Amino acid sequence: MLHADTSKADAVAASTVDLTKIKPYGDTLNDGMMQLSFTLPIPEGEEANEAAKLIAKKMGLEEPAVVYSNDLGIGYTFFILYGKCRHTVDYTAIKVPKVDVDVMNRQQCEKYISDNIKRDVVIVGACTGTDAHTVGIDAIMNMKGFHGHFGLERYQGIEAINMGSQVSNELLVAKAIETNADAILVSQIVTQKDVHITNMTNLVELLEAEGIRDRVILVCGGPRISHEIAQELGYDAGFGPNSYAEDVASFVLTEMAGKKRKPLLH
Amino acid sequence: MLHADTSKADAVAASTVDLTKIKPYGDTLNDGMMQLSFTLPIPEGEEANEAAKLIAKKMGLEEPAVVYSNDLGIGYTFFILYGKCRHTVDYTAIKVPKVDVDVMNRQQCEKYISDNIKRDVVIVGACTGTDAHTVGIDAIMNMKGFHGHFGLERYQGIEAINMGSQVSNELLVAKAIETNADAILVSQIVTQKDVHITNMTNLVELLEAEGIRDRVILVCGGPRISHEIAQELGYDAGFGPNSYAEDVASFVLTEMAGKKRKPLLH
Amino acid sequence: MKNILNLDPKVIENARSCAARIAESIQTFIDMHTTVSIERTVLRLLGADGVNDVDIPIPNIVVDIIKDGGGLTRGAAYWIGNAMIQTGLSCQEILEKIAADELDITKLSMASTEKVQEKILPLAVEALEKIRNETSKREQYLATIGEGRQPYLYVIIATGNIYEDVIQAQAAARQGADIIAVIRTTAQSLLDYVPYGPTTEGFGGTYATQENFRIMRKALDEAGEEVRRYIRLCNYSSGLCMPEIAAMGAQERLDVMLNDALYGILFRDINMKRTLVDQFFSRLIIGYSGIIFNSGEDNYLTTADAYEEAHTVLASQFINEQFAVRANIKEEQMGLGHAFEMDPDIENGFLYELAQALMTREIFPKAPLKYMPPTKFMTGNIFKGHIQDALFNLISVWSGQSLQLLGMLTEAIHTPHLQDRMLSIENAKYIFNNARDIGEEIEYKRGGIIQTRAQFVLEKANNLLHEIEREGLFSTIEKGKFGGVKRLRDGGKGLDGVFIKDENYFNPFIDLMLGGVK
Amino acid sequence: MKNILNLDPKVIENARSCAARIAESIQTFIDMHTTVSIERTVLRLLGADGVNDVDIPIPNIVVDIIKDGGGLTRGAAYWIGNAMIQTGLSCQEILEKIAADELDITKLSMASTEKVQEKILPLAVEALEKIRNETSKREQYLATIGEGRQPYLYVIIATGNIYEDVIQAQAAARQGADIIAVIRTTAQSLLDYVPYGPTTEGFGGTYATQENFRIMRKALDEAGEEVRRYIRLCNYSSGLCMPEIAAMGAQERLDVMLNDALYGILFRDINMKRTLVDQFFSRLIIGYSGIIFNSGEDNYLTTADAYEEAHTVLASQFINEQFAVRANIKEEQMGLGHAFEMDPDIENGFLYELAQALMTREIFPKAPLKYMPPTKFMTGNIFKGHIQDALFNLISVWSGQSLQLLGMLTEAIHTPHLQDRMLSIENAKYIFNNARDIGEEIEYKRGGIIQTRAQFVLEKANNLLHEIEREGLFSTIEKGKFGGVKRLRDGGKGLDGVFIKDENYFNPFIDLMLGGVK
Ligand code: B12
Ligand code: B12
Ligand SMILES: Cc1ncc(COP(=O)(O)O)c(C=O)c1O
Ligand SMILES: Cc1ncc(COP(=O)(O)O)c(C=O)c1O
Repeated sequence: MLHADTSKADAVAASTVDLTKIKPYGDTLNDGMMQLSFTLPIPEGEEANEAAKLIAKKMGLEEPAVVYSNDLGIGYTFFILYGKCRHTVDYTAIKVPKVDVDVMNRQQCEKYISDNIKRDVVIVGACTGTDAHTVGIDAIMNMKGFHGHFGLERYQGIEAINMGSQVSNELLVAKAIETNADAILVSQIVTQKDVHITNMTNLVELLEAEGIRDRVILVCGGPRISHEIAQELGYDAGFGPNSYAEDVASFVLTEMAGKKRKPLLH
Repeated sequence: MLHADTSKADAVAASTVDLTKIKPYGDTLNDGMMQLSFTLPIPEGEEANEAAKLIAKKMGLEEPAVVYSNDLGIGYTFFILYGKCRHTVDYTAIKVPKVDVDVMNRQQCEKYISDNIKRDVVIVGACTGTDAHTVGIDAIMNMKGFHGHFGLERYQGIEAINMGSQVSNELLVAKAIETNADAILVSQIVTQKDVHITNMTNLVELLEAEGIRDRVILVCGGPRISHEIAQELGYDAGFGPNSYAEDVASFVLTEMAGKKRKPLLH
Repeated sequence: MKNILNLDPKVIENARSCAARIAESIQTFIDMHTTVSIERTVLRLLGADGVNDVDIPIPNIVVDIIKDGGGLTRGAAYWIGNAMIQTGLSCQEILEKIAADELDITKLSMASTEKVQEKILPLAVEALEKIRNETSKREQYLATIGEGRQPYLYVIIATGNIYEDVIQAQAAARQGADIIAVIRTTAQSLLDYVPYGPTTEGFGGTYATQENFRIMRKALDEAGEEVRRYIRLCNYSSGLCMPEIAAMGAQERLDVMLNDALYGILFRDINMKRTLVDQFFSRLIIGYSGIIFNSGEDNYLTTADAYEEAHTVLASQFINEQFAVRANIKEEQMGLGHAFEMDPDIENGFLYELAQALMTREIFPKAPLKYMPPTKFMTGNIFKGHIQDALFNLISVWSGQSLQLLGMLTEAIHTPHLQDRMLSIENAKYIFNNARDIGEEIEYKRGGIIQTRAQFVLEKANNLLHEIEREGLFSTIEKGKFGGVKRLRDGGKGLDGVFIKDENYFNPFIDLMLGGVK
Repeated sequence: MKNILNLDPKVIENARSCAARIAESIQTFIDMHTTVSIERTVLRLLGADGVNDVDIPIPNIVVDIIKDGGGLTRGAAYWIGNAMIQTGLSCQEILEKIAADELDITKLSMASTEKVQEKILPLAVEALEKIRNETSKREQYLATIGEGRQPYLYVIIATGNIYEDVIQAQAAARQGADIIAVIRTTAQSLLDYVPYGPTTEGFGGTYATQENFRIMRKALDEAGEEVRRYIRLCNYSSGLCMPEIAAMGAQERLDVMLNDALYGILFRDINMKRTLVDQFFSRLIIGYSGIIFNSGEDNYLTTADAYEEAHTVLASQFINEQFAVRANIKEEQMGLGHAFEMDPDIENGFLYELAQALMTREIFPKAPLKYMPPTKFMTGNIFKGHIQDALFNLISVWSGQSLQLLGMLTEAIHTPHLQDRMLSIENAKYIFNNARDIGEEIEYKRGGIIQTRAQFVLEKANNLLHEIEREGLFSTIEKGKFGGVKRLRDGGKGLDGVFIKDENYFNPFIDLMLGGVK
């Protein structure tokens, strides 16, 4: 009667992760637990909860539980649901394309220019299309920089021209040609209805039409930009959230030193 | 140049819902938008984000976007992700088993007893097993009730015996026999590791072993109980969150009047 | 709330009178000018509407003709009135003929200004009467079905499709919203015309068109009757068509309009002369029609630091107040803007935000202050975002804000989804009710963090105002004092639409509305 | 914080002395009794550990033998000491022989109490020295690596598997937690023995075993050294083995223990005599070893209404304080419990919660108050839950609470997942930092909602205490005054383990610890 019903026999260390088959973790390895929230265009009620669970099951969630549901005022219902994901992913097989460069700090960049490039580097940047968000491009280009990281304007040996926001691709290309730019920086913050894709593709087409795509280093950035997407669109590099001037400068300088490009003007 | 590029031609009313193919709604019908959060047992980084997106893709989410990720301190990563679900559900085909009874209020229940049953109805209830949560069963049985709905004790013609919490199934069955109960109410709040399933199954087995399963109305309730699960476990009805005494009373009384059961004692 | 922060009334007075002088000096400039957009507005008020067969709005066609004929400096009203006299046709008939290219009104012989005034005045009075009808409808609604309690729950709708907008707006009303702001599609502010008809495509917002206003107004009236609470409608009187949209808003009974020249200058690179002149006429309309305007100071804090630059917000509020006074706007319609935008990592940031909000309320006691949510420091972490919004809501009910633009947990991700809006309304309702009377309950330590901060910000704002007075508003903007953004006085969009008025310039509405004809 | 609520010091004094009389009258009862669990504790302190081949713990075997031999009323220490004298064996050897069924210590001839005392005292002193070593280790850690700032971030871990618990506890420490409470498996409190060894299966918690304590203590020391912050460990000295677990906690350097007879009576239906007697001895140990105890008043509000029954919490805190005083516990170790449990729909509920928290702080100025999060009104709506927790955190930093048991957004759903805990720590860190000094900044309107509420609750608590004094604590509980739960004095579990002490009863630890031997 007094037997302690603990299982000393199983008193083994918590099992180790199999990286080829990772699964969500709630409070036990591989329990698969996930939280979801979503809305369905059907009225609140038990049938609605059932519909929510069916969706979850189709997604591969086992034991889906609707923990909250609420009418949204127009016969639609909001759900919070927990369930156990049965899918696994092979983490060891994942390869993410990344900007492949050793990041130098400002001083190192400046030294790199005087050692390897031996002339001023011209960089033109803008937030293009109808996008009016300048904070991102300013963070990269303006003197002040961002989070204590100075912007490109501050770098000796770099001439940084920030055209601001709502700049048309035509104007940007014209400015690049006018200043004989080595690199063009494009910022895109608004991504609704994929406006950024259309706009960024258009810039590449313009540069190609002018026959100068391979004479400039073309870089884009923004909170929803990744290096992967940048490459898909034909850019040389893409920078996401929390990028700093030194990341971009390091890339541009290394790239310039590596491939000798024909300058835009001569 | 001044052309208003609005599309008057498409100025049709927002499309109507096809109930045979419902999909999550973000801000446009059938956009499929869902929010997820979960943890993966892999270190923060771009590969982790990619793994999160791969899981989402396997779940049938298109354009998955990791909008936030954060190290959890032990080389695991927390993600918040949005994506567009491609699954649909046929809402019109959903049938949820429900306690099938016209709910009467207290006065109607009392009248029903004096009109149809013509004797006192005995109901025994408890929160069983190791579960110590009495608030739920108290809400149903005690005088005071819950949210302004009086409990069964208050009903004329009902003798309500609330045995409290941590009651063993053996004790509950013994009490039911002793009091010649018409119905047994079981509350189960703790559901961790499915203790409630084990415990509730055990009660049915006990009643069957005693040969009295069909002589009592067996009802369960709790925040994770549904009528469906109750029926699967061999109960006559199950009540979830926000149930009140009148729901249970209506069910028990109608059931008693319907099927004439042999009393436990005689 | 009586001097709970121990602010020096003399400093407030000093700042206010300094702002008055700043506004007055710009007013002199304003009074000398008109713009294409003002003249199009005059035409709209006189009944111009619709587009021609290539979708050019009638007001644009007419104004362009007058401009090309070199007549804009006399005012469009003169040319219409003159045409009526010369042709004997009605105003509507004339507009139709111009659109059909059957009449060039700049080529007719010219009556005297007095004659024209006589002809136009009845039409103008009639136009204002229509607006007053809408104003009465609003008053009637308020008197019958009533309204929500302040702080009003103010949410945005931004699907891009007016019909989808309607669904979401009605949902929001049922969930508890008091004000629905239909966000305008990206960059409409840069269009020098107002699109026409109902629209179903926009980026991050829906076109502001008169038909869209009408559709939404009707939907909200229905919803309001259902929930027994008048639901206010908000849109933007801002950008190159600022006064035209104000007129549309007045005609369609909008209740709140974002209206701030400074916003356009700094954040849309609209020419400062153009938009300051436009702003005056739009504010006249807004004031006349009982609309609450919202100024855009909150935006400064998205580019400048909210802790460091708090005083620029206050200085701008003082100036905006004085511009409003000059346009005959009542204090009760001055929705001065400010925001909860400090870095959430600041120790005691909550106290600084509280100080700012209490101070603003104390300095503008009757103004229906518009309080904007955290946006800049919102991240993809929707859980943390939701509590940032909760603190914002707490400060709002505490300091007695009026228009609470609800924060969305998904601010850094997408324009609000249906469920995001529900959660944000729930957030505000919970906090407002749970801390309803906190403002009445609490006093502030003399010389404590809160009082000291408020006094400091007021002092700095006063200094800035004096600097602006010395420097002139135009130069101040050129130096980047607001929002850290520099704009040149002859730069930006729309300067070519500004004209110096003739001595014979005629615009019936200015006097009528300034006179406050009721 | 000096009388910011304008509470009447005389009422506080009156309530406190009344509680002292209530505790004193129970103390008379306590002093006359011992229990099986107390005697097992004595054995544990003297070195009894381990289980026999059918998993029965040695302390249980020995006490059962003494009890069956009718000797428990003299105290287990007597029988061990006597056996040492009679057999010449060491204490350990005797315990081993009993376990192996090779010796019946109740059948030996009996030495005088004095002789036995002489034999046992050195062992008891040595046992306490071991505990003091742990206490010094704690002090040393605090002096070297330091600790987090108050309110401490206190989180629960409840995987049921000690090794999984360790992973999550270390994660929590790295995320910023200051205190880790390992939740105990469902219903362990009803076991009249303490399980043995490391365990990997539990329901909604992990077994409290000495080995599990050791494993977790080691893990937290490691984590603490890494994050340069001492991480406190918490478990339950509660249920039928209350004093035994206190002893284990003292030996394994636990820092915080939930310990409250009232909780066991009301929520676990443990017999009131049994657990009050047990509580005294467990508190002696707790006090001696520098552990902070946590009382369980917060639980009342899960069954009773937090607004209506707020005064019962305060009354119980006064009583718990007096019980602690009688067990020689310093104020700095009195983690009196209370909670943020009012219905979130109450208008001005935030003000009432604030009043309660400020009042508690003011009445128990040095106590490391334990503040419990919203649980009862948490729902499956994790988003709303997260902001309920945010308001709770705000009140905590505002009113200077000490141990902040962090609310979890998933409270109504499951025991915390790894990510839930991270979000709750993030919530607390944000609010604590962002409103750090708010308590210093703010004063309360005389006669306002907050002051009036605090005065009212104090007054009612004082009345209740006087009623309890008249009625007796046992009858008060029988009437259901606490948490709305009625319990009979001879009902519940464990009464059969209570014994009236002999005049020769011997327990070396009571005097040693009461004397405060250091
Ligand atoms: C500030 C702000 C504004 C300000 C902009 C002021 C200004 N001059 O920039 C104002 C108030 C004017 C504004 C207006 C609008 N905004 Co806005 N705004 C924001 C807000 C709050 C912060 C953006 C920001 O400044 N982030 C800080 C910077 C430093 O981060 P960042 O841009 O990501 O930049 C970093 C990296 O991405 C990278 N990077 C960025 N660009 C580049 C370029 C290169 C070359 C490189 C290497 C790196 C790089 O480096 C930077 C530093 O690390 C966001 C919400 C949020 N919290 O994110 C919404 C947000 C971006 N806005 C939004 C919208 C829709 C609008 C409007 C279109 C709304 C409307 N219909 O009126 C308008 C119109 C503007 C327009 N046409 O673009 C949406 C976009 C939705 C989407 N995904 O498409 C957001 C997400 C808000 C929302 N939930 O609706 N906005
Ligand atoms: C109050 C409470 C306690 C109190 C209980 C006091 C008491 N005497 O009841 C105390 C503090 C003692 C407690 C302790 C524990 N609790 Co507790 N507790 C809660 C809490 C906060 C509220 C539950 C409640 O009272 N709800 C209100 C009632 C009215 O709702 P209800 O039970 O759902 O009942 C309604 C319906 O379900 C239905 N219903 C219920 N029963 C029945 C029966 C019938 C026949 C019918 C018809 C209808 C019906 O009708 C009711 C009215 O509408 C929940 C969290 C939460 N917010 O839900 C956690 C929670 C239930 N507890 C939990 C746990 C794990 C524990 C412990 C086991 C923790 C531990 N390891 O120590 C302990 C031990 C208790 C035990 N062995 O059971 C978990 C359960 C997790 C799970 N799903 O398994 C929860 C969800 C918290 C959490 N996130 O961890 N708890
Ligand atoms: C005064 C004002 N006008 C307009 C806007 C935004 O609209 P747009 O930039 O499309 O004019 C804002 C944005 O917050 C504003 O504050
Ligand atoms: C004092 C006290 N002891 C114990 C517990 C819970 O543990 P159990 O019921 O398993 O003893 C609590 C719960 O909050 C408590 O407050």
